[in-house]
Amino acid sequence: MENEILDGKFKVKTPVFEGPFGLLLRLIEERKLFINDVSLASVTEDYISYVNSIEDMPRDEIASFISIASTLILIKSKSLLPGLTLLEEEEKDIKNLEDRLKLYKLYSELAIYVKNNFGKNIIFPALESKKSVLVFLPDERITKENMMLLAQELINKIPKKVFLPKVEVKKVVSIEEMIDRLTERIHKSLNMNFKEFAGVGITKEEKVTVIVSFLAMLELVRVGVVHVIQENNFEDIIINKREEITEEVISVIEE
Amino acid sequence: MQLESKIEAVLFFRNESTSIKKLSEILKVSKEEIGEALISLKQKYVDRGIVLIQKEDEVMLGTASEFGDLIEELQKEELNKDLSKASLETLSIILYKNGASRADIDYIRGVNSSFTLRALSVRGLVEKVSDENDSRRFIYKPTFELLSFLGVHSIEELPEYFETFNNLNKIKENIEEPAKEKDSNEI
Amino acid sequence: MQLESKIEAVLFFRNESTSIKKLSEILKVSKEEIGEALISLKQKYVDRGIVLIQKEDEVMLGTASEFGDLIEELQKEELNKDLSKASLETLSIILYKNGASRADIDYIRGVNSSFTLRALSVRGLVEKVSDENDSRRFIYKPTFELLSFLGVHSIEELPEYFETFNNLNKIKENIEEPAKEKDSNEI
Repeated sequence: MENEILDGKFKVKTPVFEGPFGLLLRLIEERKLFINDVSLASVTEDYISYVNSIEDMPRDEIASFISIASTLILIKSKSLLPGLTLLEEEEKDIKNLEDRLKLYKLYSELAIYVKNNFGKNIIFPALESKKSVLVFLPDERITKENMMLLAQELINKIPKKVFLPKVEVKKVVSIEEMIDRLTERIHKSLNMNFKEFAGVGITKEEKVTVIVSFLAMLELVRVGVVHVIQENNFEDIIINKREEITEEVISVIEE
Repeated sequence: MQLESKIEAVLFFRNESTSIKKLSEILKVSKEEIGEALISLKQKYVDRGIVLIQKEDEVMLGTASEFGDLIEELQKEELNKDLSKASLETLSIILYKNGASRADIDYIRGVNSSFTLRALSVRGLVEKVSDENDSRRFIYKPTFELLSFLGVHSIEELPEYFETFNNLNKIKENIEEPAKEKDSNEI
Repeated sequence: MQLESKIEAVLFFRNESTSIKKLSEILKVSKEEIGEALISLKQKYVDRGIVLIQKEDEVMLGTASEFGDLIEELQKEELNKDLSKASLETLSIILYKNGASRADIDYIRGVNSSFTLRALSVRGLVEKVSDENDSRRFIYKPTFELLSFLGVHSIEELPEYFETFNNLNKIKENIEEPAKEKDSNEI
């Protein structure tokens, strides 16, 4: 069943337009993982580089992708840095993301039934009877003025072309801002200046590189390639062999 | 068995008197088979609210005559009911666009207008005609009676007609674009 | 006995969805009696050309879904059977939750659904109604048109309908409901 909706539509690396959950679900299912914090952390880089590669997408759509990206980065950072304390709101976002994704998966699978049955065996109502008595029964409210006012009211009621989802736009406006915010956020709680290590991002691409390098560095810390000393949560992190690390990290990113 | 049910479905849907010849064409069986099926169908309708009425070669479904009073009351009620705001809105679109398809009206109102159109037709305010350009489409037009009730000889005499007509026609373009973009990209 | 036939006559004549309340007013019997008569009427329609479809406390008559192809050929107006991926997702939420607010739908889909909802409303597949529990909120519900297009007599006939409730409860145990803020973008 699942393959039907996946087949053709969600092919790997195809720049198909889809919502953030469709993309996330695809990345997780490609890896044959269940939906949880571990699998979400493992698809974070792919998700971010996909979002970074999107062009020609309406602003409100991009906003919904970015809002999810920032939650993913938090999940990733948390999984790599157990010492990182999250705000209550951040914890809530993380917990909700998992649940929302499960709900999305459930409904997108049910959507297959809708797709398969829609228009297949239609139940038709009877046509309008043609023999009905021909009468003319107007209403005193049908006047030239009322008709004009109603038509003009309809014209004014028409929604404007672009809808901006208020909530999500308020949270994040661009991927640059999101990354700035998170960099600042993680930097503060770790008291570590990784700008020195990964360079200062100015353009959108550079900023994305900063965060991706940072995540990659943390990954290396986790697997023990790099030795990081952090005495206390809020003290400086001392990274050993800084020169070499930079090269290693760069080669990881390039892969 | 099956044939009776098929006839029943066809008659119910068409909701008008239908010849046995027409039924035999639609269902691709002989007129004799239709005739036999009609006999057993009639028996099924004994003591029901719907009856099968046959007049020579023509058949149709109707309400049982014993409920005549009930139906008459319903008919009166339908005609005396006040027109809803939705119906009046729909009527204003039909007037100011000088005839509109259901799809046009639905687009402008943002909701489906089947029932409101029906209420307007029943009262003789609008009439449904085939679109000259596309026979599969229907256009709802104001009736002559409606125009004379409004005291105009032609649609153009309605207040601010040309401006409103243009604005209504612009709406469709505005709404259609983003909706289409979404559909084609997401499939 | 008689009551069933009367209901049948009323539904056939009105040719539109009718609430149980309305039927009880027209026929001057209690809603419970109407409910019972509807159950036996439904049984009479087994293996026939006409079916009774029910949505919450509204009912209407239609042609049996197994003759869908046959009737479709008689249908002159063009039917739109295309649904975008966004529409499919939105419909499955509205169907399997039996009504959902725009905030619910946006929350589950992770994207803004305004345009999709408008397009579905225009096609008459969903309708916007006031929330019974909170009149400031709106809920999008499945329409008869949607059930008819899916060929089901009631929403419970959808595949996996009851199983979905169980699955949902499993997920819901620890879920945060979406912020209940007023839909400012509501159309």
